[in-house]
Amino acid sequence: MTEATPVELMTIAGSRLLRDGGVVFAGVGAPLEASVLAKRLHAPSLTIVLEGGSIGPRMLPGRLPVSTNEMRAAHDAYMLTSINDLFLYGQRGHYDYGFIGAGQLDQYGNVNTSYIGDPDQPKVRLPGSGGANDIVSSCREVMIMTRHEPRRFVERVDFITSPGYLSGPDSRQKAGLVRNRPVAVVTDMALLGFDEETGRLRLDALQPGVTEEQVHANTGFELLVSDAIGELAPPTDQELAELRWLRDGITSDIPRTREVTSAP
Amino acid sequence: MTEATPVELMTIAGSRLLRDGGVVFAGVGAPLEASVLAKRLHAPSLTIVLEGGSIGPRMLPGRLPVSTNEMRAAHDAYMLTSINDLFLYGQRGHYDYGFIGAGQLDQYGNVNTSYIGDPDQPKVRLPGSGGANDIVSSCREVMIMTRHEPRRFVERVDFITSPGYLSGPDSRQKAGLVRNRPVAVVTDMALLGFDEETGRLRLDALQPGVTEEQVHANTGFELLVSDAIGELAPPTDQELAELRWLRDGITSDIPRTREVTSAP
Amino acid sequence: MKSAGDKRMSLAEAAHLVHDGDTVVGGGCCYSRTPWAMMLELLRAERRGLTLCRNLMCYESELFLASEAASKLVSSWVGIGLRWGIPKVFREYVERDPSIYEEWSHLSFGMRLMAGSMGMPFLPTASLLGSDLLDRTPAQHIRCPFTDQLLVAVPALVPDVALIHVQTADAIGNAQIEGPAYMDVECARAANTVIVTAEEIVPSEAIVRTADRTVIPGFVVDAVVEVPFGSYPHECHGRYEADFEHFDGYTEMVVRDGVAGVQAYLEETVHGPGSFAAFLDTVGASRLLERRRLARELVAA
Amino acid sequence: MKSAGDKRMSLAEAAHLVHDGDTVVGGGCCYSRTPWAMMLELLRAERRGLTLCRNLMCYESELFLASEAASKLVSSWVGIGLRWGIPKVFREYVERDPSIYEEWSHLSFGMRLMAGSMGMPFLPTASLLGSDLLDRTPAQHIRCPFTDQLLVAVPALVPDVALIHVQTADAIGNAQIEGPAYMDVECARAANTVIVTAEEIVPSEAIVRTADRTVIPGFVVDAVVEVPFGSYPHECHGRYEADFEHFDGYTEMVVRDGVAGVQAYLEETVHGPGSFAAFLDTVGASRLLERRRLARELVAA
Repeated sequence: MTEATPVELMTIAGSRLLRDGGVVFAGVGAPLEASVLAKRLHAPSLTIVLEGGSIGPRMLPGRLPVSTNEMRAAHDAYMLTSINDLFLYGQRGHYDYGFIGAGQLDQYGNVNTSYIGDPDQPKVRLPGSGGANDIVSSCREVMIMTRHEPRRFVERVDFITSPGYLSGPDSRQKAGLVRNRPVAVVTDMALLGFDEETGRLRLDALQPGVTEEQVHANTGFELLVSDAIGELAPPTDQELAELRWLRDGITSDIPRTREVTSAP
Repeated sequence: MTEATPVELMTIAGSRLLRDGGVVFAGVGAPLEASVLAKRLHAPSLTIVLEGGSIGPRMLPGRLPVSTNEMRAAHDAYMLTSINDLFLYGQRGHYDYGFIGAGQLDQYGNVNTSYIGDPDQPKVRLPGSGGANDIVSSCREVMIMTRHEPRRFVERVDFITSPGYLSGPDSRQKAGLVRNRPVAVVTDMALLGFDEETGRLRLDALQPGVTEEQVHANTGFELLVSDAIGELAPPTDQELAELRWLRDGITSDIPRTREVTSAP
Repeated sequence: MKSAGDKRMSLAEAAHLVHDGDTVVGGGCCYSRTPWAMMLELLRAERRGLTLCRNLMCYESELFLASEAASKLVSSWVGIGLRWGIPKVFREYVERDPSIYEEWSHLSFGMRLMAGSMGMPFLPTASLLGSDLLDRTPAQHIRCPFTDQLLVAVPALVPDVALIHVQTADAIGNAQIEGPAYMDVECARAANTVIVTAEEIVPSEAIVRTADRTVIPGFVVDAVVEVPFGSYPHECHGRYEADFEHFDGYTEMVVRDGVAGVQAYLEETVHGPGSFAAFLDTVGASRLLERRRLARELVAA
Repeated sequence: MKSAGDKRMSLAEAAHLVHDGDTVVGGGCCYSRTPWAMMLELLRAERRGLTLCRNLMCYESELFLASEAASKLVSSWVGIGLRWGIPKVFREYVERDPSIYEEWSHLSFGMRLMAGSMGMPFLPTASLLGSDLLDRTPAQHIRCPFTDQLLVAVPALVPDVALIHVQTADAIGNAQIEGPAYMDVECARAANTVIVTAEEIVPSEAIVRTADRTVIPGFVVDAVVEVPFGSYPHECHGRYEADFEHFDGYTEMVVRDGVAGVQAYLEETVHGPGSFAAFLDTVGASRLLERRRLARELVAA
């Protein structure tokens, strides 16, 4: 088994955060891969929901979706519904986890996927919110997954597409975001949590082989630090094999766990 | 062919008001029968919609629905949807006609199907609005069908379940009812219209053999009178035979027109 | 977080999810796809002080009032159907004390459930404007912040429990409806607890093969009960027609004996038989099968 | 009152229902069930000054901008998919003048269409709260009249025209969708004019037999056009997968040549062939049939 890539480290760490029996609204890419991996390994009754209206899909290994709205994302779903319905289940409070990516994020977990630079004279136009703003406004526990790079982890985002703690818990409350909260940022270098008093990001655990200094060097703001920084367990061979099989559809030597369905 | 009963007279007169190609939201009973009759005779492309979510049904003769929500009301429909959706097409402005019955109505076309007497100490509890209030609030042209009896045609209804002109066009406008209007009341004695300046009911035409005096005697308020009162044409043998066949499912000697479908 | 596993149980077990004083909404419409078996089970379990809500109510209205299971009803219309008129005992109760009945229009009632199902505390509508219904409900005037149009805001209805009867569901609660959906989806999405009874429980594989027909996802459901003929004597689209003769018999009893007639009916269909299956036995197989035949004439397979 | 009769026509005829300056909404989502054939027809007909709206946009965004067919876009996300990123020419246009792009979140965009489809001038949502999106759209804060909860009101979107591609419709416009419905139903209900393209036009009898699968009623529809492979090179659920190699080719042209690449693509797929059918001929039958095979692997019949 070749060593885990940074994206694989991040994806596997993310998958471990999802408890069995929950409902996760996952964005395309690493969050979706983490969710599918969790479902195949330790969380067989996890329900994955995807933006395009897909509830409870099971992915065909080697044919992971390129967008969350296409047929690949609907494969073996329990329910295929409308986009509004899918989001409104979230607004009603039915989703335990919201799992998104981030173009740029700041110390309060605010995410920018709209404009780099001044929005009136932007340097770069990004793809936009899609469902991310809705996910962070509604899913009970919001988790963000992104590569750990200084250009992504900035003091203050240029544009708040998807609010985290804004400028602290009070400001989030005042803005009307009273029913849920951001809980974690998973990267290829670390697992970050939120300090509940300040709403600021805090280093909770390191990816295997990563130092605290490396994390700070790659973070463009002053990152709080947990009293007891943990170390994330390295990916198991099973996790890696399963993830690669999902992505590439090519079997490895490691025996794969078969998916357990919760239904009769 | 035996003579038309009062209800048959009313139903046939009502059916003639529906133009081909329109969409009619019909209440159960005479309004529904009038709509089905129109569709079988002069308005083959009339689309009937019913409260329970049925769009474009064709009734099975002899098995007309007893409520507008049941299987009989869904027979050969183009679309079976939810109740909210069905009403919201109306709120969006897609229904040309709303056709309802009335327990009690007054000179402004306000309908009461809730309480006879003081609503806080009622003499009689009636079934309620059902969809009637929504129909009169949304369908472009509202038509009401009811037997012509003094106890039904009262000076002022005890309770406005479904507003007509309230106390005149201004009051209707002021109440926010700006997108549609009541246009006709069809009874077993007459066809009534609305005076556009006062919003009051006006005698426009008499059923065959009925006198103006008889209408006034059966109306509990001062009914305006058209400059030129017309006389409704008597039911044709075809109309009567078709209506009875629909109701009873028993064929008569008169050849029936086969329903023309507008679709290939 | 609701269970994501097998939620199959009996009617009696499901009745434990409903507590005295709860606000309970029933699916279906009038005498169509009514969660009749589950409603009778609540009467058998002698729940008390419920607020029973349903878009159009049939004679369950007076079964719940006369047995004291419900102390309040919320609806837009109460009747049995053209042929039988308004339930007599319901009328008597409301004429005695109108405050036990909260009256809406069909759409405004529906918008209350839709608000609940959207996680919103209110929704706007153009219904109720100018009517006396507006004054007798918590609904309020509201103006559009963009156009200043005068509208009505209705408050969300978030029932404690929704009772839903469907044609098919799997063991984890994914449910499919044939024919009109009525307000069942809004009920299931708005309520905090959802009990689904189904004509048939099917393997999840069957649900997956027809996933675009699933209208209630398992994650909102708390209980799944297989109850064939679970709407009888009411109808279930495509499966069986309503038993109009049963309605005739019921109406006769109640017109003759009032509340005592309702009690006698409950003795005959609920307490006497002791279970819904035993009640169906008193009806007899041939009578049930005739209802299936009549349904097939109306709904092509 | 719309026609209740036969609405079948050609793509070119349907294009006459769209006028310069109209607000046009497209159904589907990103590269799924896109009304691609009809969109290309609008480009062929050289419509100008459109406002093009779609919940998630694919590279039609830059086809419409670069050809000057659209002067404004409204969406929540613009991209082709993970593998190809954000359309380069779209980016250049917006970076030059951000006012040509109005940005919403996915749900708030959806609630605008839902408001339109309900005949309401606004709807409330809990999305956009606290975000900078709120300041750059006409959305406003609103408080619930019952609970005082702070929410966002979004204004209705009532497009002049909706373009919808479905699997099946009848000649009068009753339409059925397989797989996720995306926002197509809201689009069709909100818009003043509705153009439906369908993989197959089926007899009304087939619609009647499966009436609970009909999601767009004929009375909202103005035109029905039969267009097999009408979403190609995008996908149509259950019928054909997207042509990712086609996307590769397109992206290569545009990354290399910018606006000129877009023009070249339009020449190749729109103006050169002269009709959608002729464009499909340039693709070739075997390539199309391979897309069908790939779809069957994903969606069991």
